[in-house]
Amino acid sequence: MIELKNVSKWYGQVQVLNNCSTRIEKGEVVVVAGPSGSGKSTLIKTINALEPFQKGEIWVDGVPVHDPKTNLPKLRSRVGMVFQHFELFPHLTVTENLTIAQIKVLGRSKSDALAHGLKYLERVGLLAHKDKFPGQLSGGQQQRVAIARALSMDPIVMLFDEPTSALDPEMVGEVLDVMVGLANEGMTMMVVTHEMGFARKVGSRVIFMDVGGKILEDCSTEEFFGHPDGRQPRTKEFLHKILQH
Amino acid sequence: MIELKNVSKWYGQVQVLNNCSTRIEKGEVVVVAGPSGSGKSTLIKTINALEPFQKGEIWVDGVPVHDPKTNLPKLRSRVGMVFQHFELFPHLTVTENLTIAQIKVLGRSKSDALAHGLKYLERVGLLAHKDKFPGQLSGGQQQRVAIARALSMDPIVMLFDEPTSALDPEMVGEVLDVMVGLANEGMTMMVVTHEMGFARKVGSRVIFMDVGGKILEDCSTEEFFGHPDGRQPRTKEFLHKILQH
Amino acid sequence: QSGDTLAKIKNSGEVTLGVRESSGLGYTLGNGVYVGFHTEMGENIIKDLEKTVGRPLKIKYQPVTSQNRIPLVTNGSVDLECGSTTNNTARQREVDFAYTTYVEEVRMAAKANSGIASVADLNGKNVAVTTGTTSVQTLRRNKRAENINFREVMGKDHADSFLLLETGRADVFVMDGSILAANISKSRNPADFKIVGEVLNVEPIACMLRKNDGAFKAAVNESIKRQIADGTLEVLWDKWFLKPTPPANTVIGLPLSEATKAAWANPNDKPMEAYVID
Amino acid sequence: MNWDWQFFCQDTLDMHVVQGCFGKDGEITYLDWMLSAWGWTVSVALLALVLALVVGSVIGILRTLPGSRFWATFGTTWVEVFRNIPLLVQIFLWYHVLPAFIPVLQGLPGFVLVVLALGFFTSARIAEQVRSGIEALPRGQRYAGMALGFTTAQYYRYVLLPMAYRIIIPPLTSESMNVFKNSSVAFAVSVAELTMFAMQAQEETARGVEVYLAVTALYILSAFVINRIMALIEKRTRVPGFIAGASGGH
Amino acid sequence: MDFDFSFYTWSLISDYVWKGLVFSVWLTVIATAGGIFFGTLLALMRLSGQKWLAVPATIYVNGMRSIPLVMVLLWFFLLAPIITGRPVGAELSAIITFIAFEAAYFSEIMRAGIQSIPRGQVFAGNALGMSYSQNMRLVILPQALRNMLPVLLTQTIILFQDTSLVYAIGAYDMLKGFETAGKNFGRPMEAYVAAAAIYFVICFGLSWLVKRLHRKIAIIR
Ligand SMILES: Nc1ncnc2c1ncn2[C@@H]1O[C@H](COP(=O)(O)OP(=O)(O)OP(=O)(O)O)[C@@H](O)[C@H]1O
Ligand SMILES: Nc1ncnc2c1ncn2[C@@H]1O[C@H](COP(=O)(O)OP(=O)(O)OP(=O)(O)O)[C@@H](O)[C@H]1O
Ligand SMILES: [Mg+2]
Ligand SMILES: [Mg+2]
Repeated sequence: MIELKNVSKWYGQVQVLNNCSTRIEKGEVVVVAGPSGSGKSTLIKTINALEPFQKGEIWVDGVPVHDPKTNLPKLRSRVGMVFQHFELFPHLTVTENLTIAQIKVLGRSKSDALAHGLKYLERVGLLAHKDKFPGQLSGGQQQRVAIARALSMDPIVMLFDEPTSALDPEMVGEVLDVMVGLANEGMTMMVVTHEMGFARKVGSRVIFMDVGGKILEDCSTEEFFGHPDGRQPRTKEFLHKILQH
Repeated sequence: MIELKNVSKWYGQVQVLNNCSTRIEKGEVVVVAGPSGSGKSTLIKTINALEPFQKGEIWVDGVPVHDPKTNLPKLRSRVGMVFQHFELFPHLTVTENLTIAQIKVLGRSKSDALAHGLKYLERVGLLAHKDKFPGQLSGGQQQRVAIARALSMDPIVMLFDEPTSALDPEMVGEVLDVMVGLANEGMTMMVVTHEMGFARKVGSRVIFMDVGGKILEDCSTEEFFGHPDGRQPRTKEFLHKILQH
Repeated sequence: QSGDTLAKIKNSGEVTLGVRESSGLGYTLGNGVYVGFHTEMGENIIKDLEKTVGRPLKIKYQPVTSQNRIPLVTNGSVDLECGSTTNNTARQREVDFAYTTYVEEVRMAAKANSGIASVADLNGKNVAVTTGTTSVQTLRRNKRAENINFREVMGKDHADSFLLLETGRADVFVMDGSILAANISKSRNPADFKIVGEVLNVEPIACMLRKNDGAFKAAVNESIKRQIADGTLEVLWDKWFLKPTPPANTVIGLPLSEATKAAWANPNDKPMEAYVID
Repeated sequence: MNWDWQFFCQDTLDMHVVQGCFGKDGEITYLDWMLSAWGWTVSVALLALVLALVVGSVIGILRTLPGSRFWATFGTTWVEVFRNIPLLVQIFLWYHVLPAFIPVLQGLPGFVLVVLALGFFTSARIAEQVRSGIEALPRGQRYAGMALGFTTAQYYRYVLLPMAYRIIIPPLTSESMNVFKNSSVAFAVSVAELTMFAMQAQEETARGVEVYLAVTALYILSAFVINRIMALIEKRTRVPGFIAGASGGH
Repeated sequence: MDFDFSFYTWSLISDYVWKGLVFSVWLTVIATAGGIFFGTLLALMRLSGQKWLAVPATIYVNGMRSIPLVMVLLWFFLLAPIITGRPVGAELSAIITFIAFEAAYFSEIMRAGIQSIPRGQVFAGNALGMSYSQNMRLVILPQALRNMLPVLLTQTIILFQDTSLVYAIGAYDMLKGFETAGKNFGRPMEAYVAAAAIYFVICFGLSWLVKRLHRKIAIIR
């Protein structure tokens, strides 16, 4: 489904991705972890070419992302993405947020888009809020709308960039619940997160990155959590810190 | 040390503190928890009169905060406060951040203030960074400087408002470590936090607030965590949610 | 930019007439209506031009200021400017002038009870003059020649300068006689002011046109000669200086001067420098 | 278009060409005159700018003070009055109308009046900038200052204003350039600055295009110099590791 | 000083002021619309990251902002006929000059507005498959406009006041109307006081209206 081959990226002189390679199969849930600044966000943004990269190849469902001739908007419309700060469009209502890209990008009719969008809004339990503006919702609700927005484009894969780290602790649960549901239904997912509970529960694989943009670990969840001795020292230090208190 | 008697506060029509009363003795570490918007920040801000309140009385070390004749700047200089977003002064170096209030408010000489400030900077493990600007430090480092800044005023009590919730997970630990150290040395502390691990470890009491600004629970840490059955339904729901994943 | 203006207006059927919005010889009544001695004379000239080119001409009025009138004529925006432009040698290098149709005498206006009667009385006084006029230069020359010490106060336009006199910020207002007369006549109490003193300068005023366009200049001059000869100009003088004028129906009361009479008697386009002040 | 720049070397009285273009013993060339006019432009603009900065800061601060309705209303009124009437009209009111009610103004020279008028006009805009600069700071900064025991004056002085000014340097730069351009209204009250020079000199020399070109160049030069000075200030006061005003996402 | 209020009459207003007022308002509206349009283009050029677009735009914007408007007006009015070979009327000159001049100012406002939108919004639009222009039209510019509304207003008020500078090219605006009336009737003071009052009422009314509008369409955060 997704394949990265020796992807490297620099900001000016600074290397932020260093020869990253990995494969994600249909139905897998891959958790990406690592310290701040290690390039987790950058990595998943290269997958739908939100960030350009200078070296290597990325294939999404057979489409070469690195090829300058690829129609990137079209590719992106097939990859769902959820951001740390939700990034709902604050000047549009929830319904408009759900339908605008369906109408303008996929060319769906207004009524089709609406029906489709509301279906997913219901799925995340927010149908009652369809006419509100994002600013009138709590953080957890906004993130659920953002997930519904991505889903209503019928993506083949969903990318999540720290979807819960900007939320009040009480609201983390409601968003994770939606994500667990998606995973259980077989959606292909790549999730940057520090929620090790979530990783344990539904992750099929863990990718651990270190500062400098290197993939330090890429193994199954059982392997990652079950055999701490097999891990790199940096990984152990990190896990120790975030699980300490 | 601190006593609140029937404190109520309104923003316009909306009541955000509802008849709150409690006492904090010297050396106690009181953890304040509760859902977002329940008035936790407001409650601790009333203690050093950063937020005015309309009804009730607050006494800090025998000084009546509610009395319009009280010299509030003087009172505040004796109460240390640490904020969620650190609120270091970005245009001043770490050293200047530590000394400016000592010099301008307490009237200390420059060299006294410097010696005093650097002592606390060393205590939080950041002496090497004394000439940097806040923007050049990581979040965890900034928060530790903020704690040193508050401490260098020699406060009789320290107030913390979600000191770790704006931090990267990896950095939460270093700040909590400093706070645990303080608590163990006998500092009187009032801490708004969702870190239940910290509450369990060093808290002597837990105050739980609900939306509307009411204190639902006010009991010892053992009682709070040890006897879930004795808790209000709202408290149980909250604890369930934030401990779930 | 020299060219054949006659051919141009014949082609387009339009003449752009440069007019003034507030001077003694031409002003506006608002709403795009322009009137005054020179304005009306300019309209007469264009009527005569209709015969020359053999077709009716539409007049487009372009208000000009002393800052932009010369560039507008040279760049072709204005075909004929009949406002209150002094014919002098510096300008003759840029533009041509038709026959002199009005000879301006620079004088001073003062409060009637001020006791000021000549330039010699100006020691230690404030003298108002309007920015962007030749009177400033005149004043500067007088100042140095007579060795009198006075302060110049520059008004941004004539109304402003007159206000300086009215409110006491200035003791006299030095300017073209026609402008002084017009401002006094419109003031609240015309009797409070009078025009005093010697003639400080004499300036021939003429319509301005593009340089090196002999045919056009000849046609304009032909019309002016006609207007002098058949008395049209004298009637216009009467109408604009001796009878009530719109909008307030005040009478300016400026009799036809000897200098202007002389210019009419012997049509010429001599520059200011050729006039001697006695 | 045929250029002729020689008139700059001419004497302003008898129009003869002066050797070296700068007049000696009593002679004043058009070049001398233009440079002195530039001096007046710069003086008016700088003094008005200082006045505007002081008054604008005070008014801007008044509008952000906690719990002072009277002063907030006063500040709002000030801003609305001085920004909603065109500058040229305000100058006229200062020069001709106000002295009818406040006789002392009658005695003030045009220079002082125009500095006042231009200064107050600009102060209304600077007040808005100062206010938005202060309001752009996180509320926590105010709290942090208070919590350390600073008095209101102290936390404005040491905490809020240093950052607020840094944030508003870009609009302040534009406003400073505007003051130079707007100082041209001083001609209306008899200050012999560049615009008055342009109006008068083109009348006397009939070389309008050249005069305007020279004057435009001096205005651009003035605005450019003030722009560079502000850029230097911006650079010198830049806080390391902190992008003032920019709130970047992740 | 006694003020003569009998000077204000309806016929005076309709004869002298009305035409100028209409012109001032009309010029303001056109120059604001045109200025925002071209200003947005300039802002996009500066933000494009393409040197060949950004550098000319930057030079244009900074150059325009250094020249007094009245000089720009005069220059265009005087030079345009020489370039085009035929006279350009005062009104048309005023419109073109104002749009060109205001575009420089509006571009700075729009640039600030666009930059104030979190980068994440750009990513979000792109991630949904929107093209650059769709993203600008549907996501970024609507937010930038809303955020910048108060600043756009201030600039529009300045613009409305600056329309009086068209005196330099002989166009007839509201202030000119008052001045002419004041001159024709020998009552300049009364004319200026009236002008001050009318300007104040219009500008203040405008800012009040926009404040209300802003409250209505401001983004709920
Ligand atoms: N636009 C940019 N210009 C320059 N450097 C950048 C830019 N964006 C990111 N970086 C740098 O690239 C590196 C990787 O950033 P990235 O956001 O991918 O990290 P991350 O692992 O997602 O961190 P976090 O947990 O803080 O979100 C960091 O060192 C960051 O400073
Ligand atoms: N300046 C203000 N004006 C009006 N209402 C306010 C203001 N500040 C806070 N409130 C309201 O007061 C209530 C209590 O706010 P407070 O910040 O004390 O909550 P909190 O418990 O600290 O929440 P959080 O966990 O989100 O920090 C909330 O409903 C909030 O919306
Ligand atoms: Mg990230
Ligand atoms: Mg809070």
